Amino acid sequence: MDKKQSQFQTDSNPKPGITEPSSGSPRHIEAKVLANRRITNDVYHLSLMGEEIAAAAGPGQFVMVRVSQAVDPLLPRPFSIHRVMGARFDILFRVVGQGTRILAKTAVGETLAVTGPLGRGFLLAPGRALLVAGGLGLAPLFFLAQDLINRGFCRPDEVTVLAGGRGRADILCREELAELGVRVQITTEDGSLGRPGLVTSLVQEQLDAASEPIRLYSCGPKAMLQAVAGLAVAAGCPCQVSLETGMACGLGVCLGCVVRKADAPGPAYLRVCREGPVFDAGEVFSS
Amino acid sequence: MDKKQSQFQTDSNPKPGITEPSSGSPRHIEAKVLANRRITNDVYHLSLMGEEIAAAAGPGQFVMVRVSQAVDPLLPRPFSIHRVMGARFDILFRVVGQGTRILAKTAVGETLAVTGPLGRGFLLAPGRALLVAGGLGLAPLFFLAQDLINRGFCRPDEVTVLAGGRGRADILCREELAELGVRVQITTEDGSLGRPGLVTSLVQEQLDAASEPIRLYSCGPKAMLQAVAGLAVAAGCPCQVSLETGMACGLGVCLGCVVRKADAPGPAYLRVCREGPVFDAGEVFSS
Amino acid sequence: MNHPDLTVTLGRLKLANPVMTASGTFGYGEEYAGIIDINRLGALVVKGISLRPRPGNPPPRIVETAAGMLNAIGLQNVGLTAFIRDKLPYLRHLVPALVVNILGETEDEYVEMAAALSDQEGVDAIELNISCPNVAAGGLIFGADAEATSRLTARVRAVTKKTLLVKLTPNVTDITVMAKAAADAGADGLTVINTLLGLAIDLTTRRPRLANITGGLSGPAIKPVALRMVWQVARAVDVPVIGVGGISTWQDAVEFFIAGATAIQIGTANFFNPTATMDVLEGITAYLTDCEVTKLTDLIGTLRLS
Amino acid sequence: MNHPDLTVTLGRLKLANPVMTASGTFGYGEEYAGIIDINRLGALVVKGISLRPRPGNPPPRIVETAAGMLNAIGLQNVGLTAFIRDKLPYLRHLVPALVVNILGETEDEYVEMAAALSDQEGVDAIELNISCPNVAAGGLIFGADAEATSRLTARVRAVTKKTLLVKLTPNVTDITVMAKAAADAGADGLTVINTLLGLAIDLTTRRPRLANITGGLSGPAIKPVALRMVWQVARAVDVPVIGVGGISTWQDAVEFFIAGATAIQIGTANFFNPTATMDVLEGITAYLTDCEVTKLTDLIGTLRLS
Ligand SMILES: Cc1cc2nc3c(=O)[nH]c(=O)nc-3n(C[C@H](O)[C@H](O)[C@H](O)COP(=O)(O)OP(=O)(O)OC[C@H]3O[C@@H](n4cnc5c(N)ncnc54)[C@H](O)[C@@H]3O)c2cc1C
Ligand SMILES: Cc1cc2nc3c(=O)[nH]c(=O)nc-3n(C[C@H](O)[C@H](O)[C@H](O)COP(=O)(O)OP(=O)(O)OC[C@H]3O[C@@H](n4cnc5c(N)ncnc54)[C@H](O)[C@@H]3O)c2cc1C
Ligand SMILES: Cc1cc2nc3c(=O)[nH]c(=O)nc-3n(C[C@H](O)[C@H](O)[C@H](O)COP(=O)(O)O)c2cc1C
Ligand SMILES: Cc1cc2nc3c(=O)[nH]c(=O)nc-3n(C[C@H](O)[C@H](O)[C@H](O)COP(=O)(O)O)c2cc1C
Ligand code: FES
Ligand code: FES
Repeated sequence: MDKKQSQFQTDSNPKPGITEPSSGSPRHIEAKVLANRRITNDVYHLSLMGEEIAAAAGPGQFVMVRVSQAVDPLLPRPFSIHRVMGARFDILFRVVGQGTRILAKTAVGETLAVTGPLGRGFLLAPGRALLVAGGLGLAPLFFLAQDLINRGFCRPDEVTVLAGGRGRADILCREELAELGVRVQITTEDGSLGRPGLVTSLVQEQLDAASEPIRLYSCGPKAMLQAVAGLAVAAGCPCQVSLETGMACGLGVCLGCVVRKADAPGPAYLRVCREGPVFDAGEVFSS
Repeated sequence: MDKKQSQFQTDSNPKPGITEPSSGSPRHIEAKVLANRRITNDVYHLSLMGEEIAAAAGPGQFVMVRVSQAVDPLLPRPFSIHRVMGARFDILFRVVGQGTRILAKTAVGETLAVTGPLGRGFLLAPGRALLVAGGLGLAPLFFLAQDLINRGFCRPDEVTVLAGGRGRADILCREELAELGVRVQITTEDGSLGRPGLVTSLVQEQLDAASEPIRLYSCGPKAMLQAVAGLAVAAGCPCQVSLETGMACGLGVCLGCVVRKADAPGPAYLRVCREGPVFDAGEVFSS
Repeated sequence: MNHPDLTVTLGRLKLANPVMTASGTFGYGEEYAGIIDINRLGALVVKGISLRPRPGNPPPRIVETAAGMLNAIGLQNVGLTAFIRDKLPYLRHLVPALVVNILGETEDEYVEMAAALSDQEGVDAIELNISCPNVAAGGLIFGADAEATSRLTARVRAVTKKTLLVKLTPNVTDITVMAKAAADAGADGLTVINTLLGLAIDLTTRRPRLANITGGLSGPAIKPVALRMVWQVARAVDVPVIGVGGISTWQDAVEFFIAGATAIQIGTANFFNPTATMDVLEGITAYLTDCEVTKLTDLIGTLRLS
Repeated sequence: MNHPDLTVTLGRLKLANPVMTASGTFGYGEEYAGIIDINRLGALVVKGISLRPRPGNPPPRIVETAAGMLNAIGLQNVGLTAFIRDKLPYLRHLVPALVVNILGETEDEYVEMAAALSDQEGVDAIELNISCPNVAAGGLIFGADAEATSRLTARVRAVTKKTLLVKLTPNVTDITVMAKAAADAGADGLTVINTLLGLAIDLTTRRPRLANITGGLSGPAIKPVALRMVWQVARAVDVPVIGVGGISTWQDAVEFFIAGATAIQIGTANFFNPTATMDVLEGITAYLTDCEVTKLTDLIGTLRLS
């Protein structure tokens, strides 16, 4: 943990630089709801006003959102930052339980208590980028694609987004990605859009076809991340993965969100909210 | 308790008859919100759809409303039935805490879990009626005035409503009362509407001026009820009062809502949700 | 799959299903008659009865807390004689098993009540409340003392052939000690748990918010504590355990079965969801059907630890 | 009225105000630096330290419950040596009093840690955690045994002149027995309470939702129990009591003062409201001003019982 922190000197630079993931000092604000739109059957696009958070946020970072003032549900919910526009920042969320059900009912003009930006985001680096998204994993990867281009790490045609989902409704942000000009390939398990099957088959193809080294950035279900990491390692490509675990504080103090550190001699744990949520695949998946 | 129940045979007749307060078997329904309108700074008028409840409700009875599906706040909130129109029933509520704050945000089209009608309402009787309301106490008394007239107990001019409040905003339903054609007199503590002072001064005047016996029906803060009851006793007039206490079940099972029975030899308690909320003044205020 | 078999057995008493009401939260059943079909319950546990009528504590008697409530009713009840005379005739003809919860101020009172109830047709089980935190004399003292629990249980056992349940208090260091004491002394089942002792204060008056000062905490807030104790007790004794404490959904109930409960009681949830018992019953049925568990008893105590 | 006097005294330690953080819920303070001005706290209690570094329990370590949460962190910490070397230099220069929470697997370990911390400048108090439910060896066993509590407190007392706080577990029949044992053995103050032992089960896997099986229940759900215990302990001992358990608003804090707490700790509330400590501090100040109470100490233990 300490080693990792010093390696990246994360706390001194609140903006993602050439090689550093974002990790500034988080803020706690009352953020006004600017929009809360249902974009698919169970996914919502929420826009919040919050200059302090928007200005400091980097791709892969997240916010903790308290969904109501009641103490049931008690804990705030973590959501990846999906995009920032000036003083505004957006998240995409799927309604899966009590908290997201309440969030879906939040009206424009209400305020939500939000803490962020939190965690270590993606480490941006120049060169060809392969962004592998499972379902809502696209939320932070869209932000990443945008930043890779806007900050001059990649030309649009150097960024390939592979988006997988169960069905057509799971493939989000297609228009926004098209506007960015990045290459997009889609798989769905039911074949309702793009190629039928799992996104990992596309990953293998991309790796096979690559003539130059390629960087992988991935966000999605754990099984998918593990598979992607395995393919990347086999191909000798660097791979970052963004993990999800249950969180209480999001700030690194409760030690509740840990994952086992891979290949450590004894048991050792990394906080997903602090050392992550984005990890180098090798930190969390043993090879 | 047992004595009282047998005296009125309450459970056998779900509709208020000539001399019986309402007390049918309550229903538990998911009631659709038809309207939820702010009528003063902190008072809302909520209309709910619920034929089972509307059809059985009598003036003075109440409903328990669960304000959210979360368990904070845990307990449903009691509100007097303010009026019924066909399959619809209304309540008036003031925002005073967490539960009513949530209720105020409930949107048209949502459903609320409601149990009712509950408790023993007013005992309707023919002859001159003096309805004494403090603040929101007017909510059930409006229903009572309507029923006294519609069921032929009183001519409109036999019903006098005395409405007291702190200021002009506390005097509710003026138009509705005017439509009923009943006599209305108003007091406000700050003198912003009607006569300055407390509603009890008007009660005394009415009692003094009465040539025939007059029945009092009162709902409002406890201190007011006690004062009204005292005046009624002194004048030899029957007086019913509607009480409020904290409630958990509203159904008579938790024994949490009790008030001390007046003039009993030892301590004895009456359930406000079951033996009340409307009591003969002598049952709960010692003389 | 066919409808799963929901029957469970407490001593010699067979219940059609494991859903019971918790004492003091369901009156004498009648109150819920228009809202649910009470005959679908597995068992009905009535409000605690004492030998003599009790007026109960002065108000305020209840306070809402975060996901819970405190109560200090003080066992207001009509007394044993009036119960047998006025309430039992109605209760006797209901389908659910009838459990009478009793609380004495002395051992002798418990024994006297149990003996009197033993003669009563329609009483299926006696639940000894040795854990009520709101009665000055009796109550808690028995439940926090293993020897007293043992002696009391044995004495009551000696006077009744009815199914005998002992209801334990959570306000102890090690509930398994009390559980073993009661089981060894002849209890047919253990009800786990009664309320946790709590306090709330009114800032304006600087007085306790309950006239009785302290009260018993119930509701969803205490569920994790109740579930832990049910699990501990179920591992420690051979008699069936009835889980109670914060159960308000079928998911809660299933957690208790997995932890080792043979049946469950629903208390505070009746207040905020009067159809809670039926919702839980239907949910359990659907869950078993979905998981292709043909008998509820196959679910009991199946917590996987490794 | 002037700004009310919020100072309180624990042993020889004077705090600028009574708002403390609860161990394990505020890290080492730094984490909150951008969110609140931690120098406005009365005291900062750091995450429990053990003699040797501990990796902690495997995940999952936390579960949300109704108005509460269960945790079984397993005391993940860097160990005493690294704490003194890496954390203390930063902590030492903060304005709030610094309380170091320690947990040993044996009496000797507690004593060794207390002795080592006694030499450290900047450490204002030691809080003995004799109540952690999540560590197999040590922990709970001390806290549920009056004699062990007494002996441990006395031995630690003998090696340190720092303010000595003993943190009690609620998982006992009578907390006042443990409180008296600790106070009589030389504790300068008692922290009341640690978490209640609880369990949660995953229906899909039929496994406990915590890898450690059981965990400690904290948050608003437990407030009534904590408040009751603070009231009981404050009446039973002469040393100051620090109230903790479910405090998330200034109203909660004021209830604890009225019940007899000299100071309060905020734990789980930091997670769902990172500004909770400051909100409580401001609320207490406003309340005292409104009630025209010039000194916080005039509020302490003012519960009216008649
Ligand atoms: C760093 C991070 C970033 C995230 N970003 C996003 C995002 O951008 N968009 C989004 O929709 N969600 C995101 N999540 C997941 C999101 O936090 C959960 O879906 C949300 O907390 C669920 O809250 P709830 O109250 O609706 O569901 P709950 O009632 O808490 O849970 C409902 C069901 O979902 C499961 N669940 C809850 N949390 C998680 C989780 N973290 N992972 C997997 N299953 C879970 C529960 O086990 C349960 O079965 C993120 C999580 C983390 C840790
Ligand atoms: C039979 C009955 C009929 C009622 N009818 C109406 C009605 O028609 N319209 C209406 O607005 N309200 C009515 N009430 C009162 C209403 O139930 C409460 O205002 C409501 O429960 C408050 O909920 P809350 O969560 O907003 O406030 P809480 O957070 O529960 O309480 C906020 C503040 O209000 C106080 N409070 C809570 N309940 C009561 C009460 N019953 N009496 C006095 N003070 C209380 C609390 O002590 C606290 O100070 C009635 C109550 C009863 C018992
Ligand atoms: C208002 C109220 C009254 C109660 N009365 C009794 C009683 O008379 N006898 C008894 O053994 N338990 C009594 N209890 C305890 C419940 O039966 C149950 O054990 C406890 O409330 C925990 O379950 P719950 O969280 O589902 O309510 C009472 C509980 C409440 C809330
Ligand atoms: C995640 C977490 C970690 C904790 N770690 C410790 C600890 O290391 N030492 C300790 O004495 N108490 C620990 N506690 C207990 C708290 O300090 C506090 O006593 C308890 O949570 C009750 O207060 P609360 O309801 O305000 O959280 C921890 C609590 C939580 C929630
Ligand atoms: S969520 Fe608390 S340490 Fe990560
Ligand atoms: S509210 Fe439960 S008995 Fe009246």
